[in-house]
Amino acid sequence: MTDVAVDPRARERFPLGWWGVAMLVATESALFAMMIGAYFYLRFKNSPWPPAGTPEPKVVVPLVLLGVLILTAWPMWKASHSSSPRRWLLLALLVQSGYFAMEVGDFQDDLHHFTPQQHAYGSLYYTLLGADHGHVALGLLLDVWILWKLLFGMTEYRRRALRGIAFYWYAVIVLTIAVTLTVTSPAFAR
Amino acid sequence: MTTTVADRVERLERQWAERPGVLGWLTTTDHKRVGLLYFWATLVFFGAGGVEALTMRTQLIKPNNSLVGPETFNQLFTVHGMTMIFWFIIPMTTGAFGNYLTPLMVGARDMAFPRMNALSFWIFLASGIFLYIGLFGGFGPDAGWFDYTPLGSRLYDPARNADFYTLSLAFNGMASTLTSANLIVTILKLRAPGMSFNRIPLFCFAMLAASFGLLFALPSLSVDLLFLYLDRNLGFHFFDVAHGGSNFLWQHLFWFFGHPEVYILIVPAFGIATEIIPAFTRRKMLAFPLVAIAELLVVFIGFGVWAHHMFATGLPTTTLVFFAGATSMVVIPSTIQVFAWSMSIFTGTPKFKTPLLFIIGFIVMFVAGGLTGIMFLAIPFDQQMTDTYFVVAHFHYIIFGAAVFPIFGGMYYWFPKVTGKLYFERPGQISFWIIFIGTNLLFFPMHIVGLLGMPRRVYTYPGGLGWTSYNVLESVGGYITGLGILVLFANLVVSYFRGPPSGPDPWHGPTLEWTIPSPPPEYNFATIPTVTSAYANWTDDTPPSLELDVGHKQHVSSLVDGWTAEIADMPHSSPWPILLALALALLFTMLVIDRYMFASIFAVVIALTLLGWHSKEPQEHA
Amino acid sequence: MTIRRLSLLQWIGFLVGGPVWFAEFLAGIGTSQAVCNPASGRWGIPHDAVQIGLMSFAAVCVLVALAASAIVFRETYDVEEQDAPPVGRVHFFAAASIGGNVIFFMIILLTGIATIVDRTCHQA
Amino acid sequence: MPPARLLTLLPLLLLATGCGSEQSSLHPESPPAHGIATLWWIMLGASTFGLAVIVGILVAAWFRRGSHGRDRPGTLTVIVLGIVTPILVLAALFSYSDIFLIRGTSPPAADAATLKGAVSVHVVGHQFWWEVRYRGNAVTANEIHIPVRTPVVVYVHSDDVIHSFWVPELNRKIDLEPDQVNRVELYADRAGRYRGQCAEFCGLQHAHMGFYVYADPPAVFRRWLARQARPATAAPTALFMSKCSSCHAIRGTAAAAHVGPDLTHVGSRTSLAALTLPNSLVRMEQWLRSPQQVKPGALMPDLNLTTAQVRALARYLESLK
Repeated sequence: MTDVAVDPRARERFPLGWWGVAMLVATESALFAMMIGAYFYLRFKNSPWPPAGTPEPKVVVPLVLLGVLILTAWPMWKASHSSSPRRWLLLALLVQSGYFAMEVGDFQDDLHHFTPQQHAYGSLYYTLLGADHGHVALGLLLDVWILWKLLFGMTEYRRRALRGIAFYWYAVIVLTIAVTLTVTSPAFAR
Repeated sequence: MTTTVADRVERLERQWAERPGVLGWLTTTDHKRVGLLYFWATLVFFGAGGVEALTMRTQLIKPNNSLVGPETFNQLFTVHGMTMIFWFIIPMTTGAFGNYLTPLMVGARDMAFPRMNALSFWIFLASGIFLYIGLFGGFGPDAGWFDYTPLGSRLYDPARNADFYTLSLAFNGMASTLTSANLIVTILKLRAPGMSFNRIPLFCFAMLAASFGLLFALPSLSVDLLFLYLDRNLGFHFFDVAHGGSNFLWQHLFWFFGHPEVYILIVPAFGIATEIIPAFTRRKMLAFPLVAIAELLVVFIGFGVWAHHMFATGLPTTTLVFFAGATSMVVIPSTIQVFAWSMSIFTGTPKFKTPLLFIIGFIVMFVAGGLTGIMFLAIPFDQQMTDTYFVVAHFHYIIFGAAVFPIFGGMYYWFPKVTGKLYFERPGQISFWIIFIGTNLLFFPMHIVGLLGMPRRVYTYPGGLGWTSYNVLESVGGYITGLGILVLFANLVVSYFRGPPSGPDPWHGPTLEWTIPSPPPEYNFATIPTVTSAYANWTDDTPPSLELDVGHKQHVSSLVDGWTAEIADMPHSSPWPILLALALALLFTMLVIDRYMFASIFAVVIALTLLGWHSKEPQEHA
Repeated sequence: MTIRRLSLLQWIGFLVGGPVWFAEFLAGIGTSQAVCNPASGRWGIPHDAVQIGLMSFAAVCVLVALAASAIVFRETYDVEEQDAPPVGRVHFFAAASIGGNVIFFMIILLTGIATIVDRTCHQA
Repeated sequence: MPPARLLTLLPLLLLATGCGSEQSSLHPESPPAHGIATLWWIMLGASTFGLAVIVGILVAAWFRRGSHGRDRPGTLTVIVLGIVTPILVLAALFSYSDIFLIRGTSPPAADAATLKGAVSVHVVGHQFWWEVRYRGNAVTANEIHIPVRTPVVVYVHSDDVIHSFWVPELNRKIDLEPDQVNRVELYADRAGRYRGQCAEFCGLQHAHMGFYVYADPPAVFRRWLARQARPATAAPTALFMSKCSSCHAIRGTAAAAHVGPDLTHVGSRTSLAALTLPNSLVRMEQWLRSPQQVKPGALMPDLNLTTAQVRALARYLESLK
């Protein structure tokens, strides 16, 4: 076995898995950028926005929930940097699932008032939120998976996976900020 | 502890050996095997696209011809376009050439994510089969490769044709995304020690550019396809003017992907040219930094020209000039490279072997097609000539002349490396001349019929408008081109069985792949080289190199300057990629016949497959 | 100049021009589309004023990046393309960035002038 | 035969002499088309020169292939010919075409003031034919008449998919969008017949969606317009009412549907089915017998008429001059 000294001049030390997640995040961000672009493009063409008969988007609840989600970045960071990540991960998971449950409830509640089949506004509103919630759900699954893995102790592989998952969550938070501000924008500027 | 070279190699052979037989190919994660799988699969699709093209040329050989009806013809030109772009050129350049050569050139033992690499191939293959099942089932996409709404919407395309369009492209897009992510991380992180950014071979810069292009352009297409699928099957209104939607939205989203796509098609060809030219002119590329940045800039600025496909849609001039301006300046990176190539040949010591002939043919065709491309920055001229055969001529000069010629040249150039045999030179040169004459006879008259007013995508045309004779020439040129391609592959096949052994380095090529045996062993490099130049095979100094001979070890370098950052464990062959691709194929099949219940079941299957995929950790493989 | 400072300047030269151009490009299109579409047209956005602002800001940024890469290029003039990092890499990026920034500057200039000179929202 | 009728034959005589019978962007017959054609010839010249330079370098390389001399310098050539020169040329081309030339090819402003008195035509695209409406109630299909040497604004719009309105000899093309009404100016230097065709792929019969633009002397144009505005000369037969009236209109009668072309003066037109067939009694019979054989995929169904019915209908329709 030949042991190779890591070169001290190599300052950037992210593991390959982290770079893989970075690629995913890059392409997903482009995906959301396109949807948000489509949202404002159609808004340029339609007034009133939302169309007559469609309720204004809720503002307070989504923004509060958004704040809660942003806070979960802290336990995720702790989990990916501490030697005993399970506690932190569990905390994050609980809050995130709470957020997810509330949002899904909201989503279904909206569907009672207007549907994506009525107007392009609805189509965009539900597609944007649906895509975002989908990414949150994926994050939750990743949390559960790594938590389950960690029950059998910590390995180098799992430490890297944890870093990747934490990074994914930071990205999800940023995307959620963008999406939430987009769908609530009609309330700020008519 | 000290080990002799012999038993170190012997140990590597043992540790990196692939499973024997078919099972080995189905579960392989070796980038060379995956590359070869890509190569053969894309050739099949190339053949299909070629047959479609020749059928269309035969239909158009005389006015009011009735060989195929409009229904067939529309499917033919749509599927021809989709096949050549998404199932031939992209997978051939990034999938086959990129996969096989990139790790060899940066001094890596595999791609950064070997299993993901295999996955991307199986997804690609499944998506192609999916599309052709649609075509042979009579549901081939038939609204053009850019499938404008409302023609592609449920009202005007009531059958499943457009569903096969959306789903097959979305499916195929996954494969391209995975490959490009893999290539990016490989080039950024798996370089040999000492390979700082200014020492990356230009081919890898091209791969980097193409991969970043795909990574950021494909999402736009995916969103577009998602919107269209929802519109068609769930009654959404993204593209429905009556309900606040817009057909311009489809066009913007499509071309935001579609134009970078065109540059993504040719940039790898630039990369191949920048490898072949030094090898056959015995000189380093002129203006190395400018050529490198040019390859990146072509794709980057390519993101700013999309609406030059929409100059005739009646958008305001104040918007369109942005795209016209970017279109004018996106030419500069190409002119830089054209003069760098031709001046390198001029100031070097050229040996006009077959690969270099194809590159010269490529330069001529690319300049011709590029010059007609420049004309489209003139909005009034574009509005006159768009959607005519003039455009067809332009982009075939670019896509066949500029993208496919270097692919052929690359096949000849790397044939000895992949097979260990030499191809036969004389038939190679003959194949070049037949293809060169054929393509020009095929595509040049299209300029003229375009100027004479012949629109594209017509399944027939009236006589008496002065179009007939040119169409005859085009069809004849088409047959000649087909013949030339047959000669080319016949030559390669015969050479594979009868060719003399080539040895590791028949051309004295500049880059790392020529420092190892041909065909390369599974582990590529017995010892990881330390490089001091982008032309590593030409630097005669023998710097200390790295011995990684226990387990599946891989050198990971720092992002910019290529210092050793860590030694990573690489996974070995795995059955999960092909299983996952299969599950995805079933999922998409359920979507196209809208059985959403079954679709969700297969989604669960996919999740379970992923669990299995990650049940074993790389360390445990060794 | 220290290699650290050179490296910093080199990254400014390499990384500023492109994103600034693309941002200006998207903002310019967004503005003209906002002004020329039925609903958003009523927001009363002053088209030419915004475009002039965008163009001049972007042009200045790109010129700064161009200057940075030019300085680095002169400082490392005698370095060879293939020399060892960091100085070899710094020289490489500086040479490349000069070309890139010139192109970005030209795009910003041409598109900005044209969009201001043209009749706002006139159908092409 | 009244002199007016003779004058309407003038375009056909011009056709006989060959001019204006094509669809070629290289035979411009209007100022904007001339501007574009001139630009084309300029760009062609410059491009030929550019291509010649590259080919010259490569040919020279072939001739000096024997001579050894590794790594001769050439970077300066790359910078001068590869960056400086093209930037100057392209900036010039961009400014000339997209700031100046475009003013001639883009339509006049939309506001009515500039259009007062100007002739305007509304063209609606359908799969796979052109509906042409004039001020007043003149409606026709697949042929547009304009007064010669007079600017005419054409308002284009689509009722179904995207089409593209293109008369290469008179002006650039413009798309027919469901989203918005677009405009293009038609102006003809010389009286004559100009061929146009749908340029945006629009479905099965995209290939057979042509039309003619007739540039007539103003007097002839006015007479033509007046006659087209009149109601039909003959009341529809019962056969027509039962077989055709669910889709086609004949103004001044009970047949008022607007699915297919308005047939009020179909007999006066020179072509059938958007330039698929020349208009004559025989061709009309052929078309009525089996539209789906003549133009497969057209929205006009096979009506399974008896030979007698076909002959009767054709004779009636041809009588609608």
